[in-house]
Amino acid sequence: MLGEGILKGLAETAKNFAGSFVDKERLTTVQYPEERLPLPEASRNFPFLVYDGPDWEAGLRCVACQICEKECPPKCIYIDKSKDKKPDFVGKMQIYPAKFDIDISVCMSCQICVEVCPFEAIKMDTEYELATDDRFGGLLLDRHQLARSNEYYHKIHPTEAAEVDARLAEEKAKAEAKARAAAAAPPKAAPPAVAPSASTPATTTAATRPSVPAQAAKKEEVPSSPPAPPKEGEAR
Amino acid sequence: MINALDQIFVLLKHWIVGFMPEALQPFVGIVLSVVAIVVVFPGLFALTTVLERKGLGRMQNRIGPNRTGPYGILQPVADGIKSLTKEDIVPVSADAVVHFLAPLVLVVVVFMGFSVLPMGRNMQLVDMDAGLLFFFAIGASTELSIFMAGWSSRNKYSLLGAMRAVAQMVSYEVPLLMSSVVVVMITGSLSLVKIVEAQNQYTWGLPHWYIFTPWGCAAFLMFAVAATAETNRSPFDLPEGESELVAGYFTEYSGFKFALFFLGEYLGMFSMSGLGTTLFLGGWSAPLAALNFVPSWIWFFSKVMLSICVLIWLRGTLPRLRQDQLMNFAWKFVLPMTLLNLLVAALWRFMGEGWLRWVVCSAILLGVYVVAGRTGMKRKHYGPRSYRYAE
Amino acid sequence: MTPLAGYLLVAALVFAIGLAGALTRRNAILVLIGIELMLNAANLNLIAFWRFGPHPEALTGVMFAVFSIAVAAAEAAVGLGLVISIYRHVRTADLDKMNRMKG
Amino acid sequence: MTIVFWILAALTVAGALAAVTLRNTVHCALAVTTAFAGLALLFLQLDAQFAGFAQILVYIGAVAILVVFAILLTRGSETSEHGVFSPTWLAGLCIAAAVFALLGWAVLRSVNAIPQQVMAPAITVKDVGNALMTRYVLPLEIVALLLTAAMVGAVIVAMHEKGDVK
Repeated sequence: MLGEGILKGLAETAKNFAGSFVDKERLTTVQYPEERLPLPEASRNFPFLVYDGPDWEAGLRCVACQICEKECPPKCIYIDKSKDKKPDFVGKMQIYPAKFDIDISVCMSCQICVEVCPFEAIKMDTEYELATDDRFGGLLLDRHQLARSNEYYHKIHPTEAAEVDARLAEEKAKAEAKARAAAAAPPKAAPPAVAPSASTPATTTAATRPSVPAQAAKKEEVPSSPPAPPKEGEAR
Repeated sequence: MINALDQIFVLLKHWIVGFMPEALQPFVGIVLSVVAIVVVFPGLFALTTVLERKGLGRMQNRIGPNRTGPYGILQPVADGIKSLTKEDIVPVSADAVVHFLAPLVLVVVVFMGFSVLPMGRNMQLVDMDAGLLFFFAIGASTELSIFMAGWSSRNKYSLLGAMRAVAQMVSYEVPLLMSSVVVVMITGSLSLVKIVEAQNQYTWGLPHWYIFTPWGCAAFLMFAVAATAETNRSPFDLPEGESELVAGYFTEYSGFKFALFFLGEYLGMFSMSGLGTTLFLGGWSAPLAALNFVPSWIWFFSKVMLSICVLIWLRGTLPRLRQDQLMNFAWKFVLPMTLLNLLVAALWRFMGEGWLRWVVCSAILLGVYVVAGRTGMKRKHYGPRSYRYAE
Repeated sequence: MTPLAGYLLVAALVFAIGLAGALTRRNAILVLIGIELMLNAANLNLIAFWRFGPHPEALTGVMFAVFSIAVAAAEAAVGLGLVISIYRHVRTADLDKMNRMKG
Repeated sequence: MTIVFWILAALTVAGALAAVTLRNTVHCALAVTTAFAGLALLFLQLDAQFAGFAQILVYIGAVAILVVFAILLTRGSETSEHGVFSPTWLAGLCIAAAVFALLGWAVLRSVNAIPQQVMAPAITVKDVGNALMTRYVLPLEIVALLLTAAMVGAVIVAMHEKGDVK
């Protein structure tokens, strides 16, 4: 009969209406500022720079190789190289970014900078409450504002950070073994042996790159790695 | 005491008017009544918005607004402040004068409809001889303000929304009138006060409301459908279908004018509910003779709010109709049924007292309803769409 | 001036304005509007005569006006239907351009 | 001759004047609605409740809507390049002025002859209904037939012709 469906529908909504008062399980709303859902581990929003150790300036992993600046699709990364050098995590002398700015209003959260970075220096943050009451100021974040500790990285992306740490530790161990071997064979030749490998970022890239697909079990890094080396080759 | 409570507003008005000089008294009396209407119904509007949002939320297993004030009851205040402080934008190409006039005309016209509704014993602004006719004449004028809004905005969505709204309102005005005419036939008066008085009688403690007769029940159902369409409520909310037309005819309105349209829409809903209550649900009369001690205006407003709740319930349940379904339903089903109902009401009138007329009238209405519902509203199965030029 | 004369003058004025509209406008719809105005002016006359006439209880004036309103509604419906139908043929609602018998 | 009458008369005449002089067709339609409303109020002022409400219901509720629909369907709101008045507008204006002069002269000449009932007639809507169903039942039926015929006719006239690809 005409109108049967309407009655059925009305009964259904009435059931929902009454049920929502009785059964708290029905209410799916999360009261946002007070309650929050845990973020999925793969969530990402805006890049940050990782540093090791207590001092953010000394511990920055970034060596100002400018690959991310070149790869960035909306060109929102601005890097100035430093004149002097400082030792990186393996102890090699590297230049460091004197200026590392990201324009937050331009960034599109594509994660390409993270994928191309050979030094695991830039990662994606999960912070999403970025609203301010200032419309035009504070859009260009400098390296101090971008710096986050490795512990923070472990907190937001535990699995990924553990992999990265393992990789870095392996690299460091390899470098140390190399240094030890160099020190053992010709005691005086150690500094020159280190120097060529550390002179350009590209050599380090070549050294690190192959280890990435071999080590990384994470699927998202595997497809992104093959296209990266040829590009670097062109850049050189 | 009970009588005083029932007539409290009337007495209050007389008391205030008593302070005025003789010459001003009729004028002040009218102003007081108008002020009461202009205060009470927007207040009811504020209440209804939060009720609607909470109710719809619960039907969708959500909580609804709960931030402003305890349980979100101050939400209408927040909405009001927001719409008052928002920038009032008039599109450059819009027809400024008509664009400005449209919301005003709508709200003024809708307010006028309340002037004939009896909201309690002796509580009506004017007891007009042709009250029902006045109500429909006023209701017909809202269409023009909607057209004005849609046309003056110079926006395709607005114009489409306005055309849809006007077409829909013109189509559903016919069944609306036809279903109300039945009541006039039986009562023998167009005055809404007389219609309520005719229903304010009791046999065995049960009221003589028209909804409790076969023709009254049928007329009430069709009146409800037509009134829902007339006030552009879901499921007949095609004129402002958000998924198709942004906001329909008031797309280009912002700030306070938008709020006026919103107010006009809800006031239209109230006046339609009030009219339905007056015609079929006994107006201000109590549902049981034993409950007559409760003031009459409480009954009127609780009936109106009850019908508003049903409208909200319907909105939470039914999906929007398509334009052709809407028109087919109006012209091919509701209108013939109202015409049949006219005949049934005449039959009822002339068959005299007794159980026979109940059986005959119910049988005719139910039989035709079932048959017409089976054949007339048969679901059409549309094949894949074909294009004449695109392929 | 008596009240009736006032109403009759207003009706005459509205009638003349309607006539002027019907005679001077190009658009067919506006010509129809002019005709509607003339009919309305006549209605006002009828009702004014009924109100101030000798036998208001006979209701002749009001009845005439009510029937005239009904007929005017029918006239408007058919007239506007014709305008739309002509517009489909000649793509204009301009009366000066509808000067051909050939469809 | 109350002040209400003058206000309503001014409203009606202003609406009618605007309706025939404005350039934009939709504005004309809205202005004519004002004139209709003014006339309806004049009817009400003349104690003809039923006629007044019927006027609002039919003219504002239906005819004005029909007119704006027709305007939009014929793209009438676009002002034509030849101007909105016909070439023979002067002649038309003269005829209208002559008609008004004649009517006005007739009214003013007979001002003393026309009747002056001042008492408001005690006519209710019920009386109108009774009269419609008794004395005027034949005209009522004829009007009903006319309206039906007009409706069918309007639908047929405005209907797409078969094979008309537009």
